[in-house]
Amino acid sequence: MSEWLAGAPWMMLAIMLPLAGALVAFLLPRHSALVGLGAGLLTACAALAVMLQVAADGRQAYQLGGWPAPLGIELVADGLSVLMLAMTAVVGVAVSVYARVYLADSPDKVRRFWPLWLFLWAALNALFQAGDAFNLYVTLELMGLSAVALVALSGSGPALSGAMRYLLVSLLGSLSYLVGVALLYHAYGTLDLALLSERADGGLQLAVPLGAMIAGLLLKTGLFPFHIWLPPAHGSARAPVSALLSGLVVKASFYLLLRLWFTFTPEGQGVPLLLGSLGATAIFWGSIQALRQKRLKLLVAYSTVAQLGYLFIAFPLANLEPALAWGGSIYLALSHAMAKGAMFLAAGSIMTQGGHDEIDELDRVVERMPLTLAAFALSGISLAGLPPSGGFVGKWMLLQAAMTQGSWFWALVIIVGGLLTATYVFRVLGFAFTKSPHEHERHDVPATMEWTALVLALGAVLLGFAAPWALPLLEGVLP
Amino acid sequence: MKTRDAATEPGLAFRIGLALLLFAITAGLALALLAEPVAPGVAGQVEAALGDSGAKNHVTAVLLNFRGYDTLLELAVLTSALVGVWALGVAPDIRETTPSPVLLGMNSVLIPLAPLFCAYLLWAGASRPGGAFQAGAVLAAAAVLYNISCRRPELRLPRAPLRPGIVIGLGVFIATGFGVMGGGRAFMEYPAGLAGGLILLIETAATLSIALILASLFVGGRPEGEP
Amino acid sequence: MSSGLLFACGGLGLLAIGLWALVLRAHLIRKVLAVNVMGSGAFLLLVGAGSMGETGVDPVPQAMVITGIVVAISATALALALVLRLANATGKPALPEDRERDLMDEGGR
Amino acid sequence: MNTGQALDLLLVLILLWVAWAALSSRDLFRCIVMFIAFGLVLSMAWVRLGAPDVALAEAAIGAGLAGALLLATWARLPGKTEDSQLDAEGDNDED
Repeated sequence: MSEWLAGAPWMMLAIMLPLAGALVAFLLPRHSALVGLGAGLLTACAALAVMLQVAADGRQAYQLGGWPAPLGIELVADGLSVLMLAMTAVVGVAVSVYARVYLADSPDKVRRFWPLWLFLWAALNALFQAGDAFNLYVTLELMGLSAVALVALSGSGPALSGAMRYLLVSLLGSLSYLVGVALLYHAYGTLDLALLSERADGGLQLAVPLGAMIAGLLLKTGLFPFHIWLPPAHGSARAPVSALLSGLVVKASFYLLLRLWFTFTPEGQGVPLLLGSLGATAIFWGSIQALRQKRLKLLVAYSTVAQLGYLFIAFPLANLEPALAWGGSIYLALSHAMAKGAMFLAAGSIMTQGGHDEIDELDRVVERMPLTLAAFALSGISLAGLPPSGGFVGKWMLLQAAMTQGSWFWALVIIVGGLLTATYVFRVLGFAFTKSPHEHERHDVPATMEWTALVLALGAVLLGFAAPWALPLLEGVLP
Repeated sequence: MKTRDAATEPGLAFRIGLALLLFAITAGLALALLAEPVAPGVAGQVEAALGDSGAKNHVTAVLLNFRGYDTLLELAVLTSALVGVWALGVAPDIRETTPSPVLLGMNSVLIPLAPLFCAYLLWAGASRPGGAFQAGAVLAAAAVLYNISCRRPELRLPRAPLRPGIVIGLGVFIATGFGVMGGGRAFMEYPAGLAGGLILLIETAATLSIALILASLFVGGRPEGEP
Repeated sequence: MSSGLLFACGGLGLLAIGLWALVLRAHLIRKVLAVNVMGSGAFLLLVGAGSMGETGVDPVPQAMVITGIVVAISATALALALVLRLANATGKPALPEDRERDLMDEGGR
Repeated sequence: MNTGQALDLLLVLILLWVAWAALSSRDLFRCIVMFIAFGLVLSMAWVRLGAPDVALAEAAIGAGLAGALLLATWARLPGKTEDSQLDAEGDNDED
């Protein structure tokens, strides 16, 4: 098995397969769905192969063009990379299957969706395996442009303005990152992250570029108060696109932030405390805004703002309990990707069925779409952090990290945030069980759409059981 | 002059705050820029490996060989932008206007010269300043001028080979990357003797795609009749 | 003062000017111009700072900037296409929150 | 300070001034023209930095094509008068 695995350069294939797929899907517009689905499945296989390689033999590197760093560019995959690759593969396949059916009624949109989504997939896989600071900039831009184009795909006024704002924010974030890269190369003479990690020795020469890069990535991740662009963009895109954006794209910039943090291990408690406080504010602000929304997709989008806040709680806790804090944060990112993906897909099914997504007009949707509602409820369970879901594992680890060092404030934030999450999830469920006084049009929803969302949501719940296998992958990655 | 609505414009306090913030950011960046010591870059390594790269121009060697993967992804960025622009809809109407005689006269000289200049840049790129991106841009500029001067729909960009032409740059890049594998070579590891020829092949295909993509971006949307 | 440092400082100035305009201007074409000026600032910083250390020119920052220029034109083209669609859909080339603001567009003649 | 450095300083100052003009003129058409000029000054800066490859790319893409794109978009914006047209770039009087 491991010989067969070692025989092919899976890391490179996980990037080149979707890229080639995007080209073919663009070249053959009439067969783009078939090409896209095929390339997506192959990509997912390559990503899982990288995961098995890393699980068996530890960190992997691949020299592109045969030039070693710092002259050339190396691909690097460690435990953190492969968890992200696997997350992308699982959510990506589910969204691909869903999108094939969801977009089937508008052949125009199908033709445009697949090349863009495959470009995005290639960018994500390239980002998770990049070992070079400037190469990361290029992957960030490829990811940003294809994501923006996907948002604009819906063509509505709100989607266009959401896409435009998203594009400006995304470009500003990448530029801030690029300024950091320029200063790092100036000071240390290399772009290779591993070499930078050896050479960087603190002081202004490290602090300033790192600050610029982190600020840019916070903007792209949408941490409070940089979240303004997020709900309009995620809420106005087509459902599969929203699932990709909320599930994967914001995780990619968060991943890069963690990668930089682990590479340079900055000292001091001020910045971690600031990030943690912003995270706590995001949890409350996002949850309260989610509670106030009238439209289902906007509620789910604000829920993303809140859940992203959780990922940053790890920063102030990691000083004393790095394994628990970082592990919890990463596990939350994984389970949020699946749960939020499923939730947006379920919301898309509800919208297809009723032609609208007004929450208080859900009109006993439970009778017509029990599977979709089950998917919504299950992903809600994972978001709220109830056992045995992946969200539970992540929050429990963060909670443990907070309790063992007696940080009651952070523990309280985690618990109250979970309660707020449960409240907005139940608000939706409540209206799904009540009859609305108004009549609504009704459309049939293909079973594939309902089942895909349900399977993904089940995955988010069952992810809790995978923790004993997944978490050891992070050994040696965490500082 | 439009009348300014004081309520919607950012106020003086906001501007002062922004100015202070920008000053702080710039000062911070400047401090990092001035800090010592400064490490040498990888110029020395580029120089040492130049002989094996298949290009005499250092920048071309970095772009097409040492860091060719960056360039490959950059072509993907360019292509994805075009796919994104096409996804927004059909090209906006261009108003029928008569271009000025000056422009037409200029174009009759410039447009025939552009392919020549493009070929020179492409060929020169191996040893002197130039290369695929500059050459592609020159060709695209000619197409743009052509587009401006004859604005009748049937005279716009050629239609049939548009899609293949757009993907050929990235396609050849990826195909060459896979093609050289074997004999223990990595993706994009060009065999020493063949590197120069392969780089020229990649650059030629890239020039064509870059020109077509840039010109199509100028059109601002999907040409009518493209699915 | 080496010319590398001088141009790098110029790049910092461009970054500041661009960010100022990006925040304050409402017209989306102006915002796109601002991002492009910021991008040029970052590129100048990259090459300027890269040629401060030793004698001779480092080709790696130059290659990065050529990559960056192509990325910038891609982003600009997508942004401008979006501006046009948005202006056609809503009547104004501005984001919804800026629609009431002074767009400073007087037609040009 | 020798002649080369004086030239560099002058170039940086012009660059900053042109950038400011491109971002603050009340006339959008003028802004775009200034932005094209900015690209040309910048390509001179690349030459001074010993980066002729970048200078070529900047002049062709950064100034030329970006400028053409900007002018085309500007001309296609809704609410433009008939005489504000695309090929104003060929023979315009800069206000």
